[in-house]
Amino acid sequence: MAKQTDNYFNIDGILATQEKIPCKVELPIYRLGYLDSSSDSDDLLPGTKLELPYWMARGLCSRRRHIVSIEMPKQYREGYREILTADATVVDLHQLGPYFYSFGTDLLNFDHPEVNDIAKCLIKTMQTRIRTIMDSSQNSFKLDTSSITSKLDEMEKHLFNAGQHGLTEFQKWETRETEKLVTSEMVKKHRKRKRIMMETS
Amino acid sequence: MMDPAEVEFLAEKELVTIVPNFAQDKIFLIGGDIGPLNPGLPVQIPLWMAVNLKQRHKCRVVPPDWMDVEKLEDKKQEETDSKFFTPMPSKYYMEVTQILLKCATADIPRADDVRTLIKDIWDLRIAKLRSSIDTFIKSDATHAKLNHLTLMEINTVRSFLTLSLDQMHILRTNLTGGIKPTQD
Amino acid sequence: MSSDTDEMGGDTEEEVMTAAEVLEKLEEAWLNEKFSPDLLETKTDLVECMLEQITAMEENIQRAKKGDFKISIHRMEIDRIRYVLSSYLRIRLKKIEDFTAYILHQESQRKEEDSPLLSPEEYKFAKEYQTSVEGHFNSLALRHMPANSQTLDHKLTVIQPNLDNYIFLRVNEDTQGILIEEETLDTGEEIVDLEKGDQHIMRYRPLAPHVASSAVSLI
Amino acid sequence: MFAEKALELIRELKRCVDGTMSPYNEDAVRQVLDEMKALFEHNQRDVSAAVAGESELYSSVHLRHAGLERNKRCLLAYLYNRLENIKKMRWEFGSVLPADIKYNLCEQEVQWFNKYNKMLANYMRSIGDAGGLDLTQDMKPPKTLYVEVRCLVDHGEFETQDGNILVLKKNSQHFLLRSECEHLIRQGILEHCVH
Repeated sequence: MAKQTDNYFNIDGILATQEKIPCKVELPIYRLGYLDSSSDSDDLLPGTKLELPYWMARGLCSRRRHIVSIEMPKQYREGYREILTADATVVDLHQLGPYFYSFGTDLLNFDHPEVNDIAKCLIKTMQTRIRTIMDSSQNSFKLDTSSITSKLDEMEKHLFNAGQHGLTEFQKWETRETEKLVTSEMVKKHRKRKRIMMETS
Repeated sequence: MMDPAEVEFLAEKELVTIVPNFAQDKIFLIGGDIGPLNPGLPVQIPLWMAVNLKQRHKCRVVPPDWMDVEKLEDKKQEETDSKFFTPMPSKYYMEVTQILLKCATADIPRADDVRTLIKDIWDLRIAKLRSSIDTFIKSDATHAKLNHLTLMEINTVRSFLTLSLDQMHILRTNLTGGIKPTQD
Repeated sequence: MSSDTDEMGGDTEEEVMTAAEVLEKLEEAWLNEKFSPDLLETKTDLVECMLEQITAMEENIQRAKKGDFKISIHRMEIDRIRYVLSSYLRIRLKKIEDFTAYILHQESQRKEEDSPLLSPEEYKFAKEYQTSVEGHFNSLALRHMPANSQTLDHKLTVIQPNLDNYIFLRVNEDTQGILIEEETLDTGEEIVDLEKGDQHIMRYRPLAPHVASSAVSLI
Repeated sequence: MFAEKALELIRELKRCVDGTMSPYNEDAVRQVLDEMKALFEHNQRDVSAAVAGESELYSSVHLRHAGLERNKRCLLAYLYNRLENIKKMRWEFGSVLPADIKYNLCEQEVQWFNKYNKMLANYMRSIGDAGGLDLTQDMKPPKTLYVEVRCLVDHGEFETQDGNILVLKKNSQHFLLRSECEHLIRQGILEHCVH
């Protein structure tokens, strides 16, 4: 298995494969015209351009099938790749798709001339951004980190949380908080919610 | 993945020297024999047991050799001067300090200075660790040697570092063109 | 008060270990299991031996004079060992739940002479667990689906541990020629020698056999 | 678009805060199954026609097939992730679920919880030869044998390991073996007092 999100039951994996890809219909697709909301035609006719989620495009465009042809989504095209190469640290990856790396990796499954450049760009982007993610997750304990985390893609957020968790656990240990046996997190949250519900009802 | 309390649990197996104020025949523990204990005679026992005896006022703790202000000052200097991680006198230096300073402060000369020095050394090493992580990930290297890093140090960055490298590996595999089975 | 079953008898060629050595092995197995992405061979012997030691010690404590100084020390040691045992078995149970189908498949492919992956109790649990989850899918979803969708396609749904996960390790025995990176288009193959006492971070896959043989320990 | 309802189920999971359980969305599940049925029936019609010569219909067949598979993945993922959550609750709350959480499960989920409870208990009982090992205890490395605790609620009588009966009254303080009160602390009945 290549990545965690490829796991059949993985929520992020399902959401990442929902990201849209610009497609052009190559062979007529009869009686499914309603998939193109901009047209009243009963069928999807060759030449029609529409955006389809990755999972759908993948079923129609592969080595065996060319029912549609695809274009790379703009955030992976040369223009954006140049911006990322120039300075990836300032880019809002959350906005470019909350699953920038995962979706980007999925796109490499298509037979497309740009895939090699995209693959290189993904690596470079992560290499450039890792220091900021690490430092902010390690230094900004108790500070407001939302300005940083709001610009992270889902995978980076995961890394950020891992970094911050490592730090907070260590700090809890340093202050001997870990010696205290505590109520399980779920029970605590459940109590709190119940209290709020009782107070507001 | 690993709770610092678990790292401490491992550190509690370290032997420390105590001077008991009571007599006790050999104790046959599952993990090995302890003692005998004689009043006034130094003896080595596991840290977890030393803490228990100390709490019951049954012993005095002899600080480990390295828990000494002058030695720690030298160590701090060495760590500052070196680009690499220097070997620590105990692989559980942080945990042992933390535990002994809590339960046996009076037995440790200049306890406050010891605490500060250990913390300084820790901070120096963690700063080094962070910049080496950055260099490592940027370098395209696929593995690294980490001699002299202690378990507690590793543990503070464990998830972050392993998850980052896992991700880098996936991205690198993309590049070398492994065709994956589709799953949509 | 002494631990009376101080030795664990093995099969013909196995060495006889003291209880202290068994405990050490168990602790090593615990950490390896904690950090390895896949399920390691079951160490049923170690677990059972330590449980027997605990039971025997508890009986000794019952017989000891109340207020004997040693009692609390023995009890503390029992608590510590019980922690390692429970944590070890919990980690295994979690992996069994996460990778049930994969693990049961591995176990069914195992050669007669290989050590079992699961203890008999774990095997029973894995089977029941798999049946219950698939039964649940079936009753709420699969049997209400169109005819050609009613089965689970194991090729798609089996969750496998990611053996390419990175791990930290300490070398116990010099080990030469670990192929850590296969030859690819861009790079040549990469081989490292592991020297006793060194610590490394690398992918788990090429190390799996050396964890099993105790040449390296995961940390 | 295909599989919209199915995606809603997945979004619902993504929104679900740790420690909560959203109500089983029976309605959406039924709609997903209905959509699958419709896709399947259309495909059957088109496949027959395609076999009879209208091979240009295969494009639609492929597309609907992708929709079927997508719906299936989302629906099973919905069930799977809810089971994961239910399982976690077994470890955190114990063998009895709080009523408001149980209320949000469907009947089959309640049955599955009971099954899981039972197989877990059987497994734990079968460890070793001397009555088993409770894996829901010893969740943290032990520090001391005894712990000082304060009751957060009126809990009633409690029998200690050595046979004494204590009354756990709200705000009363006790000195107990860690191993015998860890569960009560985890469930928020006792609070561990550390000085």
